[in-house]
Amino acid sequence: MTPLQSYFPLAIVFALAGILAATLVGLATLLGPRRPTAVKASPFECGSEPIGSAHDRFGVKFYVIALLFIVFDIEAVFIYPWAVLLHELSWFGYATMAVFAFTLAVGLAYVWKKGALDWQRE
Amino acid sequence: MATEIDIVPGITTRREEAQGFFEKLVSKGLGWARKNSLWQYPFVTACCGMEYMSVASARYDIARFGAEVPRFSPRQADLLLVVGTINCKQAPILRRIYEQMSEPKWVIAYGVCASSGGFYDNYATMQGIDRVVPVDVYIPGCPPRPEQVLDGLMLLQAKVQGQRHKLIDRIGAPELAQK
Amino acid sequence: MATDGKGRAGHDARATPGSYGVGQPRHVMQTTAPVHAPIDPLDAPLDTKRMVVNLGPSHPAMHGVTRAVVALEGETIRDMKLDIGFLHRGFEKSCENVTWTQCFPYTDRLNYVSSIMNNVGFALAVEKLCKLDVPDRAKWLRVITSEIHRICDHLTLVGAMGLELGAMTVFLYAIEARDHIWDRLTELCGARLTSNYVRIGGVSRDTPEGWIEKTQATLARAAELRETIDQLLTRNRIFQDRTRGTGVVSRADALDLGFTGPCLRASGEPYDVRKAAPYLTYDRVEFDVPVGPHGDNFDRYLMRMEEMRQSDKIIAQCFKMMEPGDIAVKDFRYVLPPKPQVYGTIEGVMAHFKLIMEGIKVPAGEAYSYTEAANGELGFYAVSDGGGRAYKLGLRAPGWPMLAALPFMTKDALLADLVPTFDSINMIGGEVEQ
Amino acid sequence: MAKAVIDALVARFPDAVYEPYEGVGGDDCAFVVKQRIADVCRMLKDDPRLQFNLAPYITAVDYLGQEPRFEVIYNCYSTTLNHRVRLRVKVPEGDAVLPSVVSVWRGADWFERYCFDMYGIRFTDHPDMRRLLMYDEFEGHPLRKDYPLKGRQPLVAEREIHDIYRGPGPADRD
Repeated sequence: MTPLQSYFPLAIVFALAGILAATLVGLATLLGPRRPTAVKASPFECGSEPIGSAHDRFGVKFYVIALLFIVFDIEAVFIYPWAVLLHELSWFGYATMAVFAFTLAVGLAYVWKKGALDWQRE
Repeated sequence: MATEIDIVPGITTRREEAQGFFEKLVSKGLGWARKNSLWQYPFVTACCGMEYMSVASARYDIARFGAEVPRFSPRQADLLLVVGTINCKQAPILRRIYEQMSEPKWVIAYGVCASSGGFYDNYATMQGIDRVVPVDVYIPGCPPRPEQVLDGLMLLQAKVQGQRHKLIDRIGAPELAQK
Repeated sequence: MATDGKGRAGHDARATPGSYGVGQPRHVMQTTAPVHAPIDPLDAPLDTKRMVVNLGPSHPAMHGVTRAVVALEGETIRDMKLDIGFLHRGFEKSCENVTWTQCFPYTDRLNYVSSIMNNVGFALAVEKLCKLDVPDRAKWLRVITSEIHRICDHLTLVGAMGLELGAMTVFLYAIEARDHIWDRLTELCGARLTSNYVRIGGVSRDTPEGWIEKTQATLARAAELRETIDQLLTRNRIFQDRTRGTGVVSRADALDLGFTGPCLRASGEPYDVRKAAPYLTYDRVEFDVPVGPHGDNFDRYLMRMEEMRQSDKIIAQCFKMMEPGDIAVKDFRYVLPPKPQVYGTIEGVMAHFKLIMEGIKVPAGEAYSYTEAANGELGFYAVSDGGGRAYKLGLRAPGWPMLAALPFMTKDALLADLVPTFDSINMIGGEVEQ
Repeated sequence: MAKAVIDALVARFPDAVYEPYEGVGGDDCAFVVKQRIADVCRMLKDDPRLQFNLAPYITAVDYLGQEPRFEVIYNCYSTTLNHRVRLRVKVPEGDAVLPSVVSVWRGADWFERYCFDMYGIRFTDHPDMRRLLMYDEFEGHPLRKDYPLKGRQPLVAEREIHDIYRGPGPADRD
């Protein structure tokens, strides 16, 4: 029972899920009649003429928040495997993670003081 | 924008016109599947909306016929349920939403005002939505009792079951006009 | 100079119907953020273009008949322009072309959630013109059915408010309670929703036997369901966060904007037409009027819940104090004679014929009658030229000034707060757009 | 019951407020000259003896055949002193324009737009004098007595309807 074979049931599950998803989406696209018209392609704005366009400039604060999220999310991802092996790594592992966490904490402090987190600026 | 009334719903022909045995089988199967999952776009405007609330709620449950979830986007709905009075200012809105619904689509005129303008025969009200959209089932009543609505829905299901559903049903894509 | 009714088919379909005036000065949407005083360039907020969103007529949150063109900055609403008229059914013009009694079905469909209240308001206006007093039992029946319909109206509002904030169960409870009540009204008036129960000079039908006991049982069941809704919603954290402190209207603003009814009382002004100018038999029943301190959406919701309890109290007293008697005034210039008289006597036939063919001869004059409908002060301004048809029937819809105040209430609010605010003023398309 | 209100108004504006009378059912009514309605309403709201703080219900009536033809009605109410008054303003068809009272009560905004939309009575210095209910492509004012009841002006090209009784024909021929 090589280590790989023990994962065989998992492969079956993924295969079945894939097939099921493919059939559902496939049947829908295959069987659905197509009558494309210009009006059908225009955006749906509750029945009125669409006004304004979706590609407008919006507040930069959304972009900043997205950036911060990615940085700290990656940090969380790194902590998971570290937490699993913490027992073997013992104090040396703890010290390295502390340094890693500290550098990010400095970044957070800077962002916080700079005011990028508070939402209502003016 | 199609100004002339030439928009004909995708499925109109009767099942008998399906030629081969295989096509008849497909029509029956697809008809059964589409009949039992008619997701409605509730185009609610007036008093019939209160009756629609009762029809969609626990007591006169519309979910027993597969029309459980109201879809508030015409892209995901296949039944346009026009509930209430449509006045002249609402007509272009109704027309546009009907055109933006994806095929296959059917229309129910729910209540007398949607079917024929009701007793509002005046300058403001459009005398029935069949002047702008092709209607499949008219439900009389002002407002119709929930039993009437369920009967109307069953009529539509019988109609859908009796229509010819083709397997691959494509009509050439005119240039998708970039606005 | 009358423009004939010929439609102009070839008009430009691209013109957005109804929102931007043709030829009139346009109310230009403010689409760029106001320029700030020059501060440290690094900190100056970048000039963001506002996103103009179309909360169109066919939208579940806008009850299908209002179009709000909203200018958004991120999530906050900076400017809103309301565009209504998508359910304008020509109520006044229709009522001017039918006899007085035939106006009742039109008044049913004004505030179609509590239709008897419109009937009572209209009947009181015409009776004020005719200087007609209604027998006692008819007054009691009018008060009972009005209060029952007030409960239906508040149940619908609470259900819809819960549904649109995500509480599906509350909606199902409210609609079930309302269905039970509608069964009783079907036995009394013949229709679930559009009752057409009141006539000029009285009511159309007396209570079927056993109706009162059944109604008391139904109202007890509805009260039980209402207490369940109360437990589910009133102390619900999400509901409180969404409604407390949003759509705030101060007392002075509410008066200046023309608020009446539960929304005005939620802002602290104890004005209730049933107490200020008691009509029918409201002076013989005792009930109290809830008044809220903050004037936000949560207070408006609490007003409705409390008013349902008061209506229960009123109906209980009415059932006790109502004695048997005739339900319409005995004057055949206003009320149809009973069938045996119509077939039996010549006067009956003449009275019946004239009433049906020409309508009630309301003496010439103009009168304004005001009653406390579920949403506020419902006023009917009736003008008669002595003929059998109304010369003018103006309607003061209680929801009208509140809808006009929506842009004021949601200024600088979040887009998500627009939903509970729009719900709590309970805009009913039928009465606002007549 | 609000005789004092009318007397106060007549005393304050002897030329503007004329013919006070007691309406049906005890309402107190008076006629007001078209140009002075805004000042009268301002006094109604600000005068401590009157305190008409609730926004009034404004409507219009088309007395076709009478001269002046239109009449604008202001039903005002005071919640603190609990009295009502009805002011009627005669407006000729020639220049159907009168000052707006939006500066006094913000709630009067839509009522005035309704009067313009339905009767064609304009209000000066009104923030947004546009049609309220009808669509902008609508010509004419529907609630005028000389506008046909069935004068439909459809926005969308309507389909031919084969009426069972009247046979095929244009959609709005009746």
